[in-house]
Amino acid sequence: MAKLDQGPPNYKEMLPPIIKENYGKWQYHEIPQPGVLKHVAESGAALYSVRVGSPRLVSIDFIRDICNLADQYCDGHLRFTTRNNVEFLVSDEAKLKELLETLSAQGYAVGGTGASISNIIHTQGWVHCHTPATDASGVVKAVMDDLYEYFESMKLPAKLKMGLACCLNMCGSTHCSDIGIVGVHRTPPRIDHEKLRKTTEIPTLVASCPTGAIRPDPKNKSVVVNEDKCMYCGNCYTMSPAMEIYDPRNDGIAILIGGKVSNARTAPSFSRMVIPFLPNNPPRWPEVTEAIRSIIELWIANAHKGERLGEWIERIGWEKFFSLSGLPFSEMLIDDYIFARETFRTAAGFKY
Amino acid sequence: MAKLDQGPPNYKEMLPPIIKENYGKWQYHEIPQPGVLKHVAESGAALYSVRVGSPRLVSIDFIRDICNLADQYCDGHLRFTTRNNVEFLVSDEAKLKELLETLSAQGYAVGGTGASISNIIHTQGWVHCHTPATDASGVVKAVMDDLYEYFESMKLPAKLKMGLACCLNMCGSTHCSDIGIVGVHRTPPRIDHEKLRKTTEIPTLVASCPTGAIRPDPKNKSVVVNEDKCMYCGNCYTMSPAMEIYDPRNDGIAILIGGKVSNARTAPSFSRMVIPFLPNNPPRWPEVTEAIRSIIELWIANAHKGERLGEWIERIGWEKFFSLSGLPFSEMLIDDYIFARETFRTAAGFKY
Amino acid sequence: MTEKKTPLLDELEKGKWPSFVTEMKRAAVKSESAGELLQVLERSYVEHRGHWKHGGIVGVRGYGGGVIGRYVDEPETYPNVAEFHTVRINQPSGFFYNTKTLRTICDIWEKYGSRLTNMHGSTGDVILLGCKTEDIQPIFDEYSEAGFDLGGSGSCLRTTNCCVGPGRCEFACYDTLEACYNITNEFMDELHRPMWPYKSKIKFSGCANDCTGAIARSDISVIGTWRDSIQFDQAAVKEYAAKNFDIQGLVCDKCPTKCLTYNSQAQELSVVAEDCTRCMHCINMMPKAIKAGKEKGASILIGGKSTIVQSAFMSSVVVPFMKMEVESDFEEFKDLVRRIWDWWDENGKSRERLGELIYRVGMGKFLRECEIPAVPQQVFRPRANPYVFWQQDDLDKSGTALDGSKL
Amino acid sequence: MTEKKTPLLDELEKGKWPSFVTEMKRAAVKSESAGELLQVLERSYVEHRGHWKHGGIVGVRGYGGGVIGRYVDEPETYPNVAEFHTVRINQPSGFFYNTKTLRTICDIWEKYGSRLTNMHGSTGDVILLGCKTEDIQPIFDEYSEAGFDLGGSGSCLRTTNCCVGPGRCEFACYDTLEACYNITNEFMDELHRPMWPYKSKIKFSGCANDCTGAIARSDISVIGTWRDSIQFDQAAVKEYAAKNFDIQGLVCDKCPTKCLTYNSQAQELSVVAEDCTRCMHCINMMPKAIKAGKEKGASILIGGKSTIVQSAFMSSVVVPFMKMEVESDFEEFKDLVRRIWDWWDENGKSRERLGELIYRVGMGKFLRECEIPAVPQQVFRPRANPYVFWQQDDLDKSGTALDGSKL
Ligand code: SRM
Ligand code: SRM
Ligand code: SRM
Ligand code: SRM
Ligand code: SF4
Ligand code: SF4
Ligand code: SF4
Ligand code: SF4
Ligand code: SF4
Ligand code: SF4
Ligand code: SF4
Ligand code: SF4
Repeated sequence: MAKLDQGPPNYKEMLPPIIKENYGKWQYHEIPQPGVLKHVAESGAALYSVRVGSPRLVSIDFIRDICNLADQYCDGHLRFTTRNNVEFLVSDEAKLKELLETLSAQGYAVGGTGASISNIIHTQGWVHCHTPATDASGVVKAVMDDLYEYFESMKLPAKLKMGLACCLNMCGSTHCSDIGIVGVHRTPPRIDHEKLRKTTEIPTLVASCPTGAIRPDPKNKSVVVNEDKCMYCGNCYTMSPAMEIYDPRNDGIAILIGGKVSNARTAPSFSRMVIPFLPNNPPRWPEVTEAIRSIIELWIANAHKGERLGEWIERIGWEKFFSLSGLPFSEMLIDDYIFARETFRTAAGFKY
Repeated sequence: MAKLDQGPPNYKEMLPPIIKENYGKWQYHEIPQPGVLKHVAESGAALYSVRVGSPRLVSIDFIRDICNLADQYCDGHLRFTTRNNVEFLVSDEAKLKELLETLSAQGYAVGGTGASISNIIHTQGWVHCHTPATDASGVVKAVMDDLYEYFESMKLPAKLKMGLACCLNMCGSTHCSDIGIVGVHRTPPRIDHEKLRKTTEIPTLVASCPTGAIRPDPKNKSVVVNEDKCMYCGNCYTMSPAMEIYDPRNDGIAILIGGKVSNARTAPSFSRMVIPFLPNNPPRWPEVTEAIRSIIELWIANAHKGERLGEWIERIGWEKFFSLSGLPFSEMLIDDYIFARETFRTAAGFKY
Repeated sequence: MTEKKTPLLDELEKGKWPSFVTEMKRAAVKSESAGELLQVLERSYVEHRGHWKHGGIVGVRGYGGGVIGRYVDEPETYPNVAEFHTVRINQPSGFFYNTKTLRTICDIWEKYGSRLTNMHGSTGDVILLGCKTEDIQPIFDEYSEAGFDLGGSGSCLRTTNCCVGPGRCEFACYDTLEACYNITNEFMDELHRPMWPYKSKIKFSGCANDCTGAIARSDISVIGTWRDSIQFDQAAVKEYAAKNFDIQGLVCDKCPTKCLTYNSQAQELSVVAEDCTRCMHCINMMPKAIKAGKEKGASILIGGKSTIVQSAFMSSVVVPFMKMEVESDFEEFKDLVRRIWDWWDENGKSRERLGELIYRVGMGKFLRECEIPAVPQQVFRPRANPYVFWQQDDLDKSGTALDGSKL
Repeated sequence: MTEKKTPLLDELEKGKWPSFVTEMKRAAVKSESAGELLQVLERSYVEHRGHWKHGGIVGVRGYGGGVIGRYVDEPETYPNVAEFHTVRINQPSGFFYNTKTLRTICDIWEKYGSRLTNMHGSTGDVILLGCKTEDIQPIFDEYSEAGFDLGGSGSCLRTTNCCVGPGRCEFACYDTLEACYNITNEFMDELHRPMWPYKSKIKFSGCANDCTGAIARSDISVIGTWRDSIQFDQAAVKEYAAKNFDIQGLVCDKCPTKCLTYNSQAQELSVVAEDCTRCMHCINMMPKAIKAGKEKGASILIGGKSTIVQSAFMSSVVVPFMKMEVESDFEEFKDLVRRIWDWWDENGKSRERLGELIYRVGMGKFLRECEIPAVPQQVFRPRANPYVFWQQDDLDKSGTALDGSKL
């Protein structure tokens, strides 16, 4: 019988000796080159972390490969980052160069530190989820390929954090990212009345709709959707498999930008929609990669040093961002949900 | 028979010759002394406006008095300001000094220009309205007496605009004032069922309650109030005389500060509650006058030159304002209404 | 008249600020109702409560508003204020008066009323405070004869209001006085015959200093602005510098967009015009040296109101720039507000102000249905959620089986 | 295995970023389900739609979550992924691993699953992607034997997560790794047996840089901070200056409260400690010269979540400063979250996250009922409306006749 409630493996058993010895005694860090962090402890000990990009969706072969590298250069120790990158923990400076050479030879992606683009936090998409409006891994691959130069260098005005979520549930936490890529549905759910009668508790389904678009239809022992009220969130589909919402011709991607979570300088902020819809165009989603590249290049060309994407836009004003970027503005971009009011320009001061 | 729809008197007939001649051609202004504005036109003509405080609730005798003065010094022309002060329009510089002397001799209040406190926009109160939680004119008189030095001088960091509303309808537009004085009820309405049956359309009454606290009571042909949901806005009383809400022991005054409407430097902003309740203590409302004076003195002592009250507080942070002012903070001051969310501190950065 | 004592109110005759109690006493010398009002008020001061009731509808023939009915709660004790209604007289633009007009107001009021007034009400009217039901029509008749009209009350266009504007202010970007007068006259029916879900207010401010508080206090806020660059008189800049005025610290450092630069060597100012938000600060500080641009007009903002019911709302931008030309009779503006009022009238619930309606149904729908183009100036920032209402007709629905059948 | 063609996916093997397609193909060499997954995905790329369904409840004995049931929509065509469930394995704090542990994960997964994983899931788990219903229990049994446990799914405490913290970061203000481990172990029942209105998440970040994104992604966000003043090493400041690092421009000018002053003469920094909001910016810029204060702990913020249903919420401050001491077993924190969860459990509607509940019933009520003192740090600014819910028991009701009778 399995042991219940034993909890996760103890991290203490995972730490390399240098970390155990200098635990909580780190003094400062440097980034000697893109992808390499050097942390120096009070004791003088130095730990090198080599950050390697990961597709996140990996085979056990990949994991075994990195284990082999970690055995060879890191005495068997490595970690992952909160952005799904791999970090090789090198305590022996001598081995650093070798590791970097091996990584380069074997085609690993080294980078993602400092003022760079790191991995994109993302989700399941067409690979495994049931509500996606787009794929996750594919879009990420296309975007990261396109922006690879900014992963392996540190020449941006500041860090750029991207997230992708394949539906409005936003498992990729795109809502506070510098650039958020969000899969969106655009048509109301299609009701399979028979399935509904078999699978669904109608009151729960009705209650699940944030806009009150679903009404019970007692005669039919089913429900009706008021399509004018529906904003395609898919929450009803999460509650009931009889409310299918995918729609190949109309699903696609929205781009939200300018969010952050760190408190450095400015408060954490939500990402804001600047492109309401781009089509799903696999395998390389060119409309998406181009749109993102343009935004990033505009930021590079205009931001002050150290200014995150959203900080730059807030400084110049969103209306100015639209005029600089040439992105079309439309009523789609104006909030009409619960907290809309605070986004309205209740002031006579603005730029033309 | 009366002529219908003839509209207001034509302002053109009211303008003094100097204004007609220089209409739209004013070039700049100066404030030679508190209460006196000098406007110079492109033509070189100079118009002196002498601002005199008014209790607003005035007898026709008062109006005739100022007419006499206007005849004597202004060729019969004067105006009122959007803050209910009187402005004597002097086109003959020679008469300015005489007018000022006469005003001083007769005890008129001259001031309210530049970096001063001007008149308090206010309302009816116990004099004429049916829903007041406090008086209007009396509180204004008490506060202005106390702060008179700041009316007749221009030594504040910036303009200070006050408003008073005797109930939550806020006819005094206290919601965007540097200092707003608002009459508040604190107990639920008392239902006079008999009167209700005679006077009130129940569905309209039920719909009027913003928090849904009123339920129809068909048995009784009346309504019930869920007292836990009531926040004493008095909107039901506006709809029905059977819902009396005044309560002598518990009505009083709340103080909201830091609002503004001008767009100069910073966007217009709402006033924020810093004191949820002060008692009605007529005739001089000492708790109110003291509270306001303390806030103003704190502002004078700490603000940068040119900084409105709210601009100062936003710069230092509201938490700092509370620690500097010593005003007690409580959950009463935390928003729990429709737009509460944007007031929550969604950041890890703050002062202790 | 005022034989009865008012010890609490008497306290309020002391102090430097002019006293409303003194005014009430002056009125009471010849007006019994004013005398009784003092008694009622003294009692309120003792009891900490008001004594007024609203009541039946009072008014004048042909109008649906303009008079506020008011009754004392103990008519037996206070027979002279048993009925004590307010009459709202529409003020002239900018509150400009000649003494003849003011005296006329006094003379008529003396005949019928309490001798007490508010100059002015918070919306803008001349408030005639306290008269009997039977006198309302004669009062109106006489004022009408003398060239006055009633202001608004009830679910109508309320009395409009404007700042002093070109009458006496160098900052005015359009003719607020004429706009207010002309537009009020255009909408006489809307002002006098309540027919909407609730009240609607317009205020006209000549520039972004907003001296009428329009953005906070009116459903439709007309705020003067310009479209080109602010203008400098560099000679005047030098004069300020000569007087040791701190141009850098008090002006440039406080420019919200940091688009204003002071060259202290040359003693000259320059601006990046496209970054200026026309906030008025620098112009306010240096009125002799800095002026608005040449291409003047107004921003139209919508939705302002105070706290009841859904919270206070400020107006927000719907038309960033509109010419406000006397010559064209303000046609563009009138067309716009007509479209907006019609839409509100059709969609608004009872006692739902314009701002609340827009919030409830969405700014997008409002703009679409009132045929106002969406522009980024309307928002501080775009939406943070992806909940877009897509216009279904614009989509390719050829592959979408909405009846539940498989695609 | 992968005889079938995948021309669209093959495109994604090109380019410099590591390819998930390559990974899928590697897995497919030995796993039929991975091979079929490639087919399903290729079809999605052609058809622009997903092919997965959620379905019946799957799980292991004794737990209510930890496994996500998933089925392909055409089981006949894709029999090997007819059942294709995800198993969530709770990761070690900070995602630290030794290779032995990682290999154990691989070895067990090789026996039963698709050979595909996510390292890691967006919440933090090791995601084992794709197995059959019948294998779920054996998979769990073997992992359990090897010292692993399941993570969360359903209406429970979800897998917690923390930043690298004292393990490798000089900025950590408390022991995130130990806090995460200790607190996760404390709440095993809450993690494994869903019983709440909805999911609840905790994330631990060692400082205000918030490298776990806690404020946006967790109902309970624990963000390291300090209570005293930042500390300077002035010698190190001089070193930065010597390297021509722009201390004034890049550090002081960007300090949000302008409390940090650089004396370029002396090449020294000073701070007005009481005005510092501990935003981390200066420390980030000059890690050798500026350090956090000595009195360290964490701010507790509540309510973060993503968009469904009421919009995305960020967490907001409820306890400005709390000691997070290993020695005291994080008792204060545990007590707090227990009170909060109990309150949520009692008051929350189905599928209502903590932040939404607080918004619905009011922050004041939340604080009162969870016995958390109200402090100004909890808000950016106080309320703008006067709609205070007064505690009726605190008032003098002796004169208030609530039955409608006259006072
Ligand atoms: C390894 C990692 C923590 C972990 O436990 O895994 C980490 C590590 C470090 N972070 Fe971070 N951060 C990590 C995710 C984050 C996140 C969360 C995220 O990426 O989703 C954030 C918040 C993002 C946001 O604001 O939207 C984050 C915001 C920061 C910041 C603030 C940046 C800013 O100016 O806003 C700093 C400070 C800095 O770099 O100057 C920082 C600084 C650092 C330092 C320098 C801390 C230190 O002294 O060791 C580390 C190296 C940073 C670098 O790569 O340049 N870290 N850091 C995460 C690496 C993710 C990756 O693979 O790229
Ligand atoms: C007479 C009046 C307009 C009218 O049509 O009646 C008026 C007149 C002037 N205003 Fe005003 N303002 C008047 C109400 C307002 C209001 C509305 C209010 O008081 O409710 C505001 C908005 C208040 C707010 O922001 O909360 C207002 C915000 C300003 C400002 C912006 C101040 C700021 O920095 O925020 C200026 C610019 C300045 O003074 O530097 C201004 C500037 C001026 C100037 C200098 C304009 C000019 O060149 O003639 C006038 C003299 C100001 C003075 O008294 O120092 N006026 N001014 C109003 C006088 C009211 C009174 O009796 O005190
Ligand atoms: C007389 C006046 C106050 C004053 O002493 O100046 C006034 C008095 C009343 N207001 Fe007002 N309001 C007055 C200006 C305002 C303003 C200010 C403004 O217009 O700039 C506001 C805030 C701006 C706005 O419109 O939101 C205002 C917001 C209200 C409200 C709340 C409206 C809302 O949507 O939030 C009510 C409640 C209602 O309509 O039932 C209200 C209702 C009332 C009533 C009619 C209450 C009632 O149901 O009897 C008051 C009659 C008092 C009386 O005895 O005559 N009054 N009222 C002002 C009108 C005088 C005039 O015509 O010039
Ligand atoms: C696997 C994962 C995405 C990934 O690829 O990494 C994921 C996958 C799913 N999420 Fe999530 N969520 C995952 C992290 C998140 C996060 C990010 C986080 O935890 O930091 C969020 C945003 C933060 C938050 O909690 O709000 C997130 C917000 C949601 C939501 C919306 C919740 C809300 O209150 O807004 C749903 C909808 C729901 O609960 O019904 C959801 C629902 C789902 C479901 C269970 C959809 C469903 O009903 O079947 C997805 C199962 C996919 C699958 O095939 O396995 N997932 N989900 C992440 C969990 C892995 C792990 O355990 O480590
Ligand atoms: S974002 Fe939506 S589609 Fe993507 S994994 Fe999460 S729930 Fe599934
Ligand atoms: S998709 Fe969302 S808005 Fe539309 S019916 Fe379903 S739950 Fe309601
Ligand atoms: S604020 Fe309230 S009590 Fe005062 S005049 Fe307006 S409606 Fe009457
Ligand atoms: S006072 Fe306001 S909240 Fe209370 S019952 Fe009346 S309308 Fe409702
Ligand atoms: S709003 Fe502008 S134009 Fe009108 S009076 Fe005020 S400063 Fe002058
Ligand atoms: S008007 Fe305002 S924004 Fe424009 S230059 Fe002057 S201060 Fe700056
Ligand atoms: S949150 Fe702070 S302590 Fe944790 S890794 Fe990031 S910078 Fe270091
Ligand atoms: S931590 Fe932030 S607020 Fe404090 S001194 Fe440094 S930059 Fe300024």
